[in-house]
Amino acid sequence: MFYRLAGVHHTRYEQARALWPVPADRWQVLVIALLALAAPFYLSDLYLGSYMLPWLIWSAGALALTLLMGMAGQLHFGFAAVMAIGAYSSIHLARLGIPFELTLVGAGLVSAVIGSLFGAAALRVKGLYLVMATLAMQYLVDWVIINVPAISGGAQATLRTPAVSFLFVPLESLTARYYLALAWVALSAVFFLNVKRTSFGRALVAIRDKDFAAAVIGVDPFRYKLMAFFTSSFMGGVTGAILAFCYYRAVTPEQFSFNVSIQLVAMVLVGGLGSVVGGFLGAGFVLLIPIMLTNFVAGLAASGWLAVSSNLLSHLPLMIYGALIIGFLLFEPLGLAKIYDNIRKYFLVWPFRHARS
Amino acid sequence: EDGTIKFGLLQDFTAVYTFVSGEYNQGQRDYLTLVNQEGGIDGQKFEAIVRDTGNQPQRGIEAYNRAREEGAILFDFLSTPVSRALVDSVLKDKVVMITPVHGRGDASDGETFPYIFPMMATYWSQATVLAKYLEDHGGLEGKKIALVHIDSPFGREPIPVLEDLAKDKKFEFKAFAYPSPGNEQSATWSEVRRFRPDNVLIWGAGGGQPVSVREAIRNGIPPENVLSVVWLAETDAKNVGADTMKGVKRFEAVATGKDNPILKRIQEKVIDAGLGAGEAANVGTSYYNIGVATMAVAVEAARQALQSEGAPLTGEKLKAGFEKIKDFNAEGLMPAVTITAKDHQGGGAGRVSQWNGEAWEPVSDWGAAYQDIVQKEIAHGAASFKEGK
Amino acid sequence: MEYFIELVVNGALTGLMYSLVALGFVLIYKSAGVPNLAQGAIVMIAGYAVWLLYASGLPLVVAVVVAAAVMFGLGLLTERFLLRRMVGQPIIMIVMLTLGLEIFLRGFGPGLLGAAPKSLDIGIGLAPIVVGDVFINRAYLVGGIVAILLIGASLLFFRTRLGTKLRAVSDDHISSWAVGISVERAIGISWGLAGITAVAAGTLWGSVQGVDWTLSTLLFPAIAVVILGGIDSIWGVLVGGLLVGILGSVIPGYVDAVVGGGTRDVVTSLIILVTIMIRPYGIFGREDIERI
Amino acid sequence: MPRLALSNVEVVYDKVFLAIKGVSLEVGEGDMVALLGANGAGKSTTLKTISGLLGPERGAVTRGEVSFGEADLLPLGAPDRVASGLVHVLEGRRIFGHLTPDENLVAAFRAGGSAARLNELRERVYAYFPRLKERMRSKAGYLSGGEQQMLAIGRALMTEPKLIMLDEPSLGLSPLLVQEIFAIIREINSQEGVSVLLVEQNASAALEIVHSAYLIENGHIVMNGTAEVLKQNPDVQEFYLGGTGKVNYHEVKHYRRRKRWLA
Amino acid sequence: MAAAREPVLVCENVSRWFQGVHALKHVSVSIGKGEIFGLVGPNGSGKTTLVNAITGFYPPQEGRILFEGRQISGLKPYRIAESGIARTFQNVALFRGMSVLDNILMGRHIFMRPNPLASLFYWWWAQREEIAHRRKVEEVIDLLQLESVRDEHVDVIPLGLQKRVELARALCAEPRMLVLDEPMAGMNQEEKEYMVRFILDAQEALGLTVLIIEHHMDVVTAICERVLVLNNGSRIAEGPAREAISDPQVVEAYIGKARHAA
Ligand SMILES: Nc1ncnc2c1ncn2[C@@H]1O[C@H](COP(=O)(O)OP(=O)(O)OP(=O)(O)O)[C@@H](O)[C@H]1O
Ligand SMILES: Nc1ncnc2c1ncn2[C@@H]1O[C@H](COP(=O)(O)OP(=O)(O)OP(=O)(O)O)[C@@H](O)[C@H]1O
Ligand SMILES: [Mg+2]
Ligand SMILES: [Mg+2]
Repeated sequence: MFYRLAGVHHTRYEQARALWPVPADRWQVLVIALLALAAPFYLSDLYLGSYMLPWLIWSAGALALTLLMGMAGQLHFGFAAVMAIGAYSSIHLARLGIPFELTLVGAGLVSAVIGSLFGAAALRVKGLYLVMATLAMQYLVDWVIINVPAISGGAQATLRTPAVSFLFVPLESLTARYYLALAWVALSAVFFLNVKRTSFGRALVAIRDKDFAAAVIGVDPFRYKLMAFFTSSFMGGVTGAILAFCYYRAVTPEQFSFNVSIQLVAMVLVGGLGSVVGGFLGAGFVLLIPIMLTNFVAGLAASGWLAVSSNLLSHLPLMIYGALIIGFLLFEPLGLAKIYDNIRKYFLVWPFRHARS
Repeated sequence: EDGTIKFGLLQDFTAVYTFVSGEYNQGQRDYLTLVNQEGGIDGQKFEAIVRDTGNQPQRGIEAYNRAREEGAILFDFLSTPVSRALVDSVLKDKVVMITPVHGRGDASDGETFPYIFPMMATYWSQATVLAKYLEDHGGLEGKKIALVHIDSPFGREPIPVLEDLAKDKKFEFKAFAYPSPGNEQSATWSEVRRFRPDNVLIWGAGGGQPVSVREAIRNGIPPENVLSVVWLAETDAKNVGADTMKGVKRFEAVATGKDNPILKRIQEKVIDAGLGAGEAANVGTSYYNIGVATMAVAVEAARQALQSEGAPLTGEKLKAGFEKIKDFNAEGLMPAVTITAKDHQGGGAGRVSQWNGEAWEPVSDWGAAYQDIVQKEIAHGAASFKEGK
Repeated sequence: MEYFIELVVNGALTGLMYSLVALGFVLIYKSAGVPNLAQGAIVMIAGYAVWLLYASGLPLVVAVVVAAAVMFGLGLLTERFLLRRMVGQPIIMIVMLTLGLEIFLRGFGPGLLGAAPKSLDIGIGLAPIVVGDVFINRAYLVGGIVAILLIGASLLFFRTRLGTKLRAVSDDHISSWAVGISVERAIGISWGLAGITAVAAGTLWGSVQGVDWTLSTLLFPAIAVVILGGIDSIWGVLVGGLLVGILGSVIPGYVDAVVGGGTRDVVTSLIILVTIMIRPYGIFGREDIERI
Repeated sequence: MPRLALSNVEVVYDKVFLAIKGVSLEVGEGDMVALLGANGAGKSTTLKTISGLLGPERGAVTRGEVSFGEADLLPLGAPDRVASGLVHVLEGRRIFGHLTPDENLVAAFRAGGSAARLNELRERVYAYFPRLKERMRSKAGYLSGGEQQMLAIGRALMTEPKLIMLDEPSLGLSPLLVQEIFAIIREINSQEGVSVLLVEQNASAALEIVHSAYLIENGHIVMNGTAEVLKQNPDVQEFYLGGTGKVNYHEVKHYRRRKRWLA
Repeated sequence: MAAAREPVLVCENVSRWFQGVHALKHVSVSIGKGEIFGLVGPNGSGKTTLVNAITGFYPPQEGRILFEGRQISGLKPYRIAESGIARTFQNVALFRGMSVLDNILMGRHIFMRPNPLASLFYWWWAQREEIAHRRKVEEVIDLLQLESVRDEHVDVIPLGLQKRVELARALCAEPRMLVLDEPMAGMNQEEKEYMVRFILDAQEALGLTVLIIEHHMDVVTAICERVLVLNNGSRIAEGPAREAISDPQVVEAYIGKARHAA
C-alpha cells in the first residue's frame, strides 16, 4: 500500500531519471544497504566468511557478466578465464610492491585488454558460435596459466596472496575483507544502474537489439562491442582480484575453471538477464543453494528422515539443484528477477489486477 | 568436551573423485564405527562429519568452516583443488589436514607444513617405489621408461623425481601427456609405441586409467610392463576386462582384501551388525582399505594425543599425537609408518602388487626407496612455499 | 610416414566417435532450434541404460534396442514436462533449462546406480587391426562405421515429410503452429531421436572408457565438432568430426613432444577460433537471414 | 449455426495488460468478413485468440467463448484447431525462411495425408500463384515481400481450411499485387467455399470484396454490418476510406473531431 | 521546378548484387535540396536495396553516391549517419529492449559522448549531457505527439506508433536528409493522414530533404514532387509524380488496372 506510484510526480527530468523513482524502492535499498553495512556485527564468521562474502563477490562477477550478456547481448562462456587473469595479475602486481589500490586497477586493465582481445576475435560471430569462441578462449587461457609456471606459481600451481592493505587498512581480518568486497559490489551495482540510464548503456542495448539499426543511427558496432568487452572484463578482472585477496587468498587454476564459467552464466541467466537484482539473486542461487541443499540433505539423513544409500544421498542435492533450476525457469522463464518484478508490479497496481482497463 | 572427537571428511562424491571417494569414505566411516563399537579410545568416541564438496573450492571452504564450527579437528578433503585452497586456513587455524596418497609432496616437510600430514607415500615416493621395483626386477640401466600421464599438476608431479633417477641410474626417460579427462588417448599412445619403452608408468586417475591400460595393450605393450600410480583398482580391472588386465602392476600403500585382523573385525562388528556405511561388497577393495588405514593412523594419533596431552583434544594436541606415531602398521594392513615433526610422510613406504585376474597380489615387500631424491624435492618445494609462492 | 597415417586414421575415427555425440545435438538444433547442453548427460544416461539392461542378462542387441526405445520415450517426456512450457521464451533461457537438466541427470544417473565406473564390455577385442605398421583401433572403427550409418540415416530422414516439418519448426515455432504442425510433437520426436543416437554414443564410449558421469563431458568435443561443421548441418557433423579428430590427433602428435604437454584441447580451441573467424556459421551452417 | 463465433472474449497479456474485452463476432459458412480497426485496436489479438497463438506472447483468454462449428475451440491447442479446419495467415508473413517455397508447402500439409493429395494441393497452390512455382527451389527467406505473402497464403491453403484468417495480407505490397491477392482471396472464397476472416488496414479494398465487416476500437467492437451499410457510414468514410472525395494531404488538420462512436 | 534545386544526394550508376541476383542495375538519380522525392516500384524491384546502398548498409559494388558533394559510398553506416542522413526501416527496427523515450534518445547518439567512466560518474559527468539532450528529444516528442507513450516499452505499443517512434528517432539526429522506407505500411486512412502531416511538418520546420518509399499511390502523388520508378533493379520512369506513375510501363508493372492510377 505504501508501494504506490500514486502521488509520485516528477517535475524535472533528473527526477524522472532517478535510480529509484518509487519511494518504497528507495527505502528498500536503504534498508538493505544498512543491513549489509552492519553484517559483521550480527553475523557469525561462518556466515560472513562462507556465505555473505563469496555471495557479494560473485554478485559483482555476475554483474560484470550481465553487462556483457544482458545489456550488450554478447554471450560469454569463458568469463572465469577473465577473472583468472585479474586474479593472477593482481597477485603478481602486488608482489612487485605496487600499492594494492593500483594493483586492483592494474589487474582490471590487464583483464580488460586481454578480454577485449577475446571480444575482437568474437566480433564476427553471434549466438552459439560466440559461446564456442569464448569457450575456446577459456581453454587457451587455462592452458597458458597451467603451462607457464611463472604465472601459475610453480609445480603446485598455487599462488598465495601477499599481505596488502587497502587505504591503510590491512586486508587481514575477515571484516576488512568483507568491507572491501561490499564496497566493490556496491560500486559495481551503482555503475551498472548508471550505465543503464546513460547513452553508453543505450548504445550497448541498441547493438544487442538491432545492430544494423544501431549502425544506421550512428553507433559504431565494432567500437561498442569492444567497449562492452573491455568494461565488463575490467569489472571481471577486479572481481577476480578481490576474489583472490578477500576470499580464496591462494589461487589455483581450478578456481577459475570452465565449470566456474558455466556457473557464472547460470548466475546471470537464473537471475534473469540484465538487472542488478537478477545478478544478486542469481549469484545467491547458484552459489548458495547447492551448499544449503547439501547441508539440508545431510541434516535430514542425520536425523534419520532419509534412509537412502550414501551414494544417493550425496547425489541428491545435485538432483534437487538441477530440478530447482528447471522448476524456477518453468515457473518464470525470465528468471528470478522477473519473479521479483512481478511481485513488485503486483503491489504497484494493487488493489487492481490489471494496468489498463 | 562432550566426549566425541570429530573428523571432517569433506570430500568430492559427485564430480572428479567419484571413482574413489565412495569406497574410500565408506572405509573411513566403517573404521570409526568399529572403534566406537569397541568402546572408543579412553572413553572418547569418534564422529565423522561427511559432506560433498563437488570438488569446488568455495563449497569446500564453506564445509570446512562449518565443520570447524561444529568442532572438527581433523580434515580429509581428498581433492586437490579443495586441499590447495585450504592449506593456509588449516595452518592458521591449527587443525590437522591429512592428505594420504594424494596430497602435495612437499607437505612432507613438517616444519613448513606443521598441520598437514601426507602420512603415507606421496606421489614422489610412489614413483621411487615403482622405480626400485624395476631396478630389482631386470635393472634400470640402459632401459627405456615412459611416463604416460594426465596433463595436470598431479600428472606431472613424478617427472622431476624420475628425471633425477634417470640421470642416476642411466636409463632413458620420457614423459607423454594426454589431455584430461583422458577418455581419449589414442594419439598419445601412437607416440608412446614409437618410443619402444621397456616399461610404462601410467599416471592418471578415474576414467583415464582403464583407457591407458587398454591403449597400452592395444599398442602391443605387454601388461606386465605397465605400472600404475596408486589409482588403479578392482573397478578398473573390471572395466578393462579382468583377464585382459592380468599382469598389470601398481603401487599400493595399503594391502587389499579382507584377511587382515582389522577388516575381519569390521566385517564382524560393523557390517554384520548392520552398521556399515555402504554396500558390503565394497569391503576389502583397494580404496576401501586405504580409507580404513587412514583412519587407523588418525585414531592412533588421537590415542597418542590423549595419552600424553589428555582430553579434550584440539588440533594442536592431535598434531602432537601424529608426530608421536612410531612403527604403526595397522595390524599389518600397511607398512609401518613413523611420523616425526620433521617428516610428515612417515617414511614413504609402499609395495608393488600385480593383478592376477581376480585380485591384487603383492610382488614386492613393503619398503621405501631413494628417499634422498624425494627429500631433495621436498626441500625444494617447501622452500618455495616459505617464500610465499 | 606410418606414424602420420596412424595419427590420421585413428584421429578420423576418434572424430567420428565425437560425431556420434554431436549428431544428437544437431538433430535437436535442426528440428527444435534449441542448443541442447544436456546432450552429454543424455549420452551418459543412455550408457547407464544399456549397462543396466546388459548387466541384467539381456543380449547386447536386445539391450541396445530396449535402451533406444527407453531413451526415445524419455525424449518425448522431456518435451512434455519441460520444454512445452518454454515455447516462445527467449532461447537463452531454454539453454539454461537444458543446463539445469544436465545438472539433474548428472545427479540422477550416478546417484541411482552408483558413482563408480561401470564396465560395459560389448565384445570388441582389444587387439588392433594392423596394416603395415599402422595400428587401427578396433573399437573406434566400429564407432566410426556406426557414426557414418547414423549420419546417413539422418540425412535421409530430413528429406522426408516429417523431416521437413521438423526443419520448419526450428525456423519458426509460431508459424509452425499456425499451419497446424504440432511443435510439441516435433520437439518431442527430435529429442527422442537424439536419445536414440545417444544410445549409440553411450554404448560405444561406455565400452572404451566405462560408464560413469564423465560420459557427459563428451559434450564439449561434440560441440567443437558442431561449431566447426555448422550447428544445423548433418554434413557438418561428418566433416566437423573428421576435422576435429584428425587435426586434434596429428598436430599434438608432432607438437606435444616439443612443448612437453598435451596440446589437443588448445589445438581444438585454435581450430574453432580460426574457423569461425573465416566462416562465422561453421563450414556448412546456415546463415541468418536478416531482411532490412 | 455460424462457422465461427466469438462471444464476449477478453484477453489479457502478461497477466496485467487487457488487450480486448467483450469481443463478439460471427463468421458464417462461406462468408467473407472483414475486421477493421486502428492500430493496436486488437485485431491481431482477436485472430490469435481464434487460432490459439496467444500463449507464446504471454497472452491468455480470461473470459468468453470461441466456437468453431460445433466445437469449442478454447481447450484445443493451435495444431488441433488447424486440424479442425481453420488457419491463420500471420501478420508479417513469417514464412519458413530457411526452407524452399516448395518445402514450406510440404511442411504445412497434414501429417499422414497421402502423397497424391499433397501433390494435388501443391499444384493448386502453384496454379493460384505461378510465381511461386518459378522460385520453388530458392530459399524462401530471400523472396520479395509479395512473393512471401503469396507463399504464406499458399501455405495456409495446404492445410485444407474451412476458414482462413488473413492478418493484413496487403501490408507492404504494390498496388498491383494488392489487387491480385484480393482477387485470389475472393476466388478462394467463391470457388472453394472457404470462409474468410480478413483483417485489413486498406479498408476501401477490403470493403470491396467482403460481405460484412466489424469495426474494432480499443479492444471493443464498436460497429458491424454489411459492407454496403458500412461504406455509407460517414465515420467509416472519413476515418477508413479517406473521406468522400479525394484527400488533400496538404490540408489535413492536425486535430480532428473525435470519432462519434468513442464519445 | 526540380532543375532549380541544388542537388543534395546524387547516385551515379549504382549497382548491387546478392549472390548472383542483380538487385540494382546501374541506377542514377539526383535529389534536390528540400525536395520530397518518391521511390516506387513493384515488390523486389530494389527500392530498399537502393536505400541500403545510400545509408551504407549494403555498399554499392559499382558506381558511387555523393551527399552534399562528398562521396559517401564506401563509408561505414555510422559515418554516413554522422554526415547527416537519417532513415527509418521497412520492418520496424526499434530497439525492443528499451522504452520509447530511450529509443528516441538513441537518435541523439551522434551528438553524445558515451563512455563507461561518464556513466560511473553520472552525477558529475553524464547527467548534464543527458538532460540537455532530453530537452531536444522532448521537442520532437511534442512534434510527433508521442507524449502518451513516452515511457512505454516499444514492443507493446501498436505498429503505427512504432513507426512514429522510428520517425522521431530519425528526426532527433537533426539530419539534413531523411530516408523513409514505407512509413505508412499497415496504417489506415486516418493514421496515414497523421503520418503525412508529421512528415510535412518536419520537412517544413527543419528544411529537410526527404526520400520516401511508399506503395500508397494517393500519398505519393499528393506529397512527392518527383518520383523514381524501379522495376527489376532498373529505372523505368522518373519525373513529376503523376506523370511518372501514369507511364504505361509503370502501370503494367506496378499499378495495375485503373483503380489507383488517378
Ligand atoms: N505480446 C504483447 N504483450 C503486451 N501487450 C500486447 C502484446 N501484443 C499486443 N499487445 C497490445 O494489445 C493491443 C492490441 O494489439 P493487436 O496486435 O491485437 O493490435 P492490432 O489491432 O492488430 O494492431 P496493428 O494494426 O498494429 O496490427 C495493443 O495495444 C498492443 O500494444
Ligand atoms: N540480403 C539479401 N540477400 C539476398 N538477396 C537480397 C537481399 N536483400 C535483397 N535481396 C534481393 O534483392 C531484390 C530487391 O530487394 P529489395 O528489398 O530492395 O526490394 P524492394 O523494392 O524494397 O521490395 P519491397 O517493396 O517488397 O520492399 C529482391 O529480389 C531480394 O530478394
Ligand atoms: Mg495486428
Ligand atoms: Mg523494400
